[in-house]
Amino acid sequence: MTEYLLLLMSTAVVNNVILVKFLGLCPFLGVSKKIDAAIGMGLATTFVLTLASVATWMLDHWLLVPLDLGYLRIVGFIVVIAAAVQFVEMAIKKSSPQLYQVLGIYLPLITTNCAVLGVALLNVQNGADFLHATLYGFGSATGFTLVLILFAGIRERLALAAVPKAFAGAPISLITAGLLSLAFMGFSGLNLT
Amino acid sequence: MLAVATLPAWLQRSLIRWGVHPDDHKRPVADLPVERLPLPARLFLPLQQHVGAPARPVVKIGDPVLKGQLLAESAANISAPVHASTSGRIVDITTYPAPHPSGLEQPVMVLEPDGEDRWIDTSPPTDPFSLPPAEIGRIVSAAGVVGMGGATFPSAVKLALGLRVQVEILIVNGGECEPYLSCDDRLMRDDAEGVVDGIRLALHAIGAQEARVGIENNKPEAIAAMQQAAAPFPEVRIMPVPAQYPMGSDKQLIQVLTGREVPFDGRAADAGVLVHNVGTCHAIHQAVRLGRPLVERLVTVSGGAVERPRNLVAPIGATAQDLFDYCGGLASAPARVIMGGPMMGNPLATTASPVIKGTSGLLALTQEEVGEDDRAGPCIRCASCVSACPMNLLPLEMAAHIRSDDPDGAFHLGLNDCIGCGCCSYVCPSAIPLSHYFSYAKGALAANERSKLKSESIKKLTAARLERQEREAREKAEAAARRKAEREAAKARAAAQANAVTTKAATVDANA
Amino acid sequence: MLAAVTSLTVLGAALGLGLGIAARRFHVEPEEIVAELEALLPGSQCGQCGFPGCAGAAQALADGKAPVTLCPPGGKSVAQALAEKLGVSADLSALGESVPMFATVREELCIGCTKCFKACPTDAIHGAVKQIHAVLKEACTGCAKCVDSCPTEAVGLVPVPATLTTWTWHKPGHA
Amino acid sequence: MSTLPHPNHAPHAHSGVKVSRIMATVMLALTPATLFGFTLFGWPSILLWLVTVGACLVLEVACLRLAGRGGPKTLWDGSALLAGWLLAMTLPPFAPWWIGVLGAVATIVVAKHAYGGLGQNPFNPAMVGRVALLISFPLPMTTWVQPAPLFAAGSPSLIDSLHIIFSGTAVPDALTSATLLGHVKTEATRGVDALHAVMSLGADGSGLGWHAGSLGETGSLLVLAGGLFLLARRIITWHIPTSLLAGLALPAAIGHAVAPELYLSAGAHLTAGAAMLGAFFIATDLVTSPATSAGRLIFGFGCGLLTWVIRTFAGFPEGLAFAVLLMNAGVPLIDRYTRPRIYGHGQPAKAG
Repeated sequence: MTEYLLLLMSTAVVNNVILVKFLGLCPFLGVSKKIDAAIGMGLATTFVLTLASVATWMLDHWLLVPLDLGYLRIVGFIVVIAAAVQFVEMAIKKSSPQLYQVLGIYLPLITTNCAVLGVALLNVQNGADFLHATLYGFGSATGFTLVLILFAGIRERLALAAVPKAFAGAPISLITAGLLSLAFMGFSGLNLT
Repeated sequence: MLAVATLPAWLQRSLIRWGVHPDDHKRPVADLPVERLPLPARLFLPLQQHVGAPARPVVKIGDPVLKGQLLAESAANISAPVHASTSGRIVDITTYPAPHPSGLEQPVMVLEPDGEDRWIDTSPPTDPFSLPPAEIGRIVSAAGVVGMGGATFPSAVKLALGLRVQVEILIVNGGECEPYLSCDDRLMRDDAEGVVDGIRLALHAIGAQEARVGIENNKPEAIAAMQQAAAPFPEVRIMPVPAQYPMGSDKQLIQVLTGREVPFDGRAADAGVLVHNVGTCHAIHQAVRLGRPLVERLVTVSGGAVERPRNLVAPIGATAQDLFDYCGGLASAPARVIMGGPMMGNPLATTASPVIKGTSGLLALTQEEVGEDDRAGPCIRCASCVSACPMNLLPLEMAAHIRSDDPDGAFHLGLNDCIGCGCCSYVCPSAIPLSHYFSYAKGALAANERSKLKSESIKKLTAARLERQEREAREKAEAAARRKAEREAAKARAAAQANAVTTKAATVDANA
Repeated sequence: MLAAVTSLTVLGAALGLGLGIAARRFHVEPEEIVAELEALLPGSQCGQCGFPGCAGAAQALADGKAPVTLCPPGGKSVAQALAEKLGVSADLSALGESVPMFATVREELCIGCTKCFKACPTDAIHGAVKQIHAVLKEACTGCAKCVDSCPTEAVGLVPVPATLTTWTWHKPGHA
Repeated sequence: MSTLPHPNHAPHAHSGVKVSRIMATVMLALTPATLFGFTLFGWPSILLWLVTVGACLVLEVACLRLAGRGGPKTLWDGSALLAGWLLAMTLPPFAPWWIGVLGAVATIVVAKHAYGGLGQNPFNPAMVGRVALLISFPLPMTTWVQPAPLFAAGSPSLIDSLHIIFSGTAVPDALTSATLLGHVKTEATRGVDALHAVMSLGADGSGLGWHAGSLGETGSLLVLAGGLFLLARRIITWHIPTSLLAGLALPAAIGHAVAPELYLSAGAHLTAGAAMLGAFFIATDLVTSPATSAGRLIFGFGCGLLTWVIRTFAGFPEGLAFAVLLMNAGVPLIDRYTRPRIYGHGQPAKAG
């Protein structure tokens, strides 16, 4: 039990997918202008990432490894992830038009969210078992959501601040992301045992 | 919720978590006897001195009038009549600078006093308490009484509402929390009996059981006088409240005296209370007992730039300049001239503007009193404004949205709940004009609303025009069709005749 | 080789089939966005935006061919409403502080030709043949169609004057 | 009759409180602890303080000029001076001059003026400076010295000090020491438990400050006094200091009660490191803390808790700077979800 909790903590905070592994930067900068959109994006990503971790684990262990097709891993993963995202998009469009309006064009962005593929590949690299893979996906996604929402909060405030012209927009967002990353370095070496 | 005013005095202060403590600057003016302004050469009586529709004139240029005579009648459900402030002659009906920061002109009647100050015949009822409540309201309405605290809402409309919705408590606002102002203080000290009588008449008019008079505890003389005057009447409770700006705001006084809150989308009556200012109660007393309409009022003339500050009884329509002149003129060039108090009062564009029914004070403030005219600095998010705001708003966030051209964002944060008390601007260490931002945004949103309404009505007009054009086209087409049909018919007839002829001929032929 | 081709084919086919079924099941009618946009526009069909009437403008907006600030008579409020509907951020600075205007007829120049009368999309100009025309302030959108139609240049646009009820405080720092 | 000047909106009165006065009061409250630190660590600490504060002021002027807002008023609001001062309070007293200058760059240029200057920055400038230094230059940032009072035998003279600060002469080995938190951390990696680690350092009433540390660390009691002064002057409210200290002391007390060999006591946590400085002067920074009372309680508690977590479990001996930055990042969210109930509304105003 403790082990799984630690795994969650470690993937969410210490080895944060955005701030430490630098994955998923496009949605991090793209969908962080409004807190509401960030929350929606975070939830959708959490769902997809967990789902993708599970699906790719199954694909890897039940198809690619037995057939010795490791070289097809990236292609196979991309296909599975793209299909999962498409499915989620359709389901959301039907079940929650409001959420769909909020996420809008960003849902397809999850397809190309390198965090999703990255986490799936890291799972293989780590040789994780099924439960570990699922938790790793979920923990990474939680960390992604946490940082995305924090960042969106700051950006909403920055939108009202008198940022100098030279820094306004993307530059100040990147500086902020850097400072956020600096703050998260406080967790480095976190050892709960 | 708890009614703070019912608790011991030492507890009250610590339970009120909003507001500010400006220097009150009330004395020595509050302790000086009231003087009467001599009649000026001309009086300028605006047709609109109240919330609602402007009054409609009933006299003509050149008409002689008596003091208290009706000059303009109430023109709508929410409106109030205007009476002559003295006897004399109407010399003009024109436009004149309004007591308003814009300095725009508004319609006025110009009255030239004859110096006799002769009252019109009055016939007050002998026992007003035997009259039906609605009748009191009618007298008050005819006397042109409006909220004298500055809100200038027609008082009779409020009384009628109170009677209709079964208000339980009448709140009487003797807070007078604005610095400098002491006209209500003076009124309570000098004619507490009149005020209490007005309160009892108002109670009768709305059918409420209890009146609570909130008076800030920096006016001990007024509290004592009112307590003495109210002693025979248990239904009138005098309740001292902490001196804390904006205690004299309706919503805050209701909260402190009753523990109730006025719902954001409702009126005081929805909380079972009705609020009248002490000045208004006094005006009700004058109207009902003496039959005198509202033609004069107490005005505090004060501020560092005034030579001899004092409280004056001034006729409605006297100009600000008349009052300053009587008080020895302005000693130095004032930094600001204000109608009302320094926290919420409006700056005047010109001292030619007249005193109206809602004028509680005329202040000429020096730069020293106003504080440095600093350019606003950046917000340091100290949240002083948050703790000062009596409505629990986040002024700093609202202003940030407005500054970034997002008044809607401020609206979602509660811009419409802002009562404009100015506490936020008063405490801001960066001198950010927060209240100004909010007035601007409220104006911008109102203008938006107006343009939306206009575009809707225009849409209707356009639709009507299209329909008209279609109808015209249709009618034209129908007419054309009719004509064509007629032509066809005629042709057919002609053809038929010809046919008949031919048929006949054929028959003939056949027969032949 | 065969295993790789087969497995990817099967995988693709299975997922494609799944998505196809899902697309059927979760089908949603495309929104009637054009109609909604048209409802937000003033509907005076004045043509100042350069599109054929408000319906054309709505179509152009929906296609992303026109900015939300396209409607001069609508001003800021319409631009904001459109931006909200379309989910884009409006650059309202492009509109500037355009003051509301209305048309006036200079009586000494008016010949009573009724051309403006016919051009007005909101019936805001009243009068009759050979009579001086008057403008109803409440109905005028300031679209300037009448200005162009007048043969004697008797019609002009003037800013709507502030009154005590419409006067508002200026924005702080922008006196 | 006279026409009056352009109308100004109400109110036509002001409380007289100004930003520059707030900053000056905070600096006054910081003075006793600073002077104590100066006497404790002598000339090097004074020189480093001067360099850091001076660099901050120079950079502030430069940035304001660049931004075209170079008026004297914006400089003398004192915010740059205070940020530099706070940064200097958290540096090792014998650190070389470039530490102070680079810290000032991170503080003033990156954390403050890139965002538009005073009031616009989401992160506490002094803590950005400190964290950037700590991560970039771990060695000089963790080389602490024993107290070497001014004019005491064995203390560096002014000349020695100039060498230490400006020409990179190594600090005499005899003087180097470790802070309590740093010592416990290094001992733990060697398998020595917290109780023995504390004893081996010979902690003798560390609250009195006679031990290694930064200026702000050694003068904890004086910092506390300064903080109470600020509370009395109503510059800060009680919410953040109280909740921060509670957030730090509660888990520490529980941990210590469960396993004293693993966890330091609450008392040690409160007096060690930058706890007091953080609680009263850093976390309470007006610009980067929440605006509502409830938000301030959450913010303070979070700072305290994260400080304890980082001190106890993570790689750095002192975590307050990280904790403050982490909570700074959450301030917009905290503000958004702790909006007070508006008068007359059943519920807080809907999110905007």
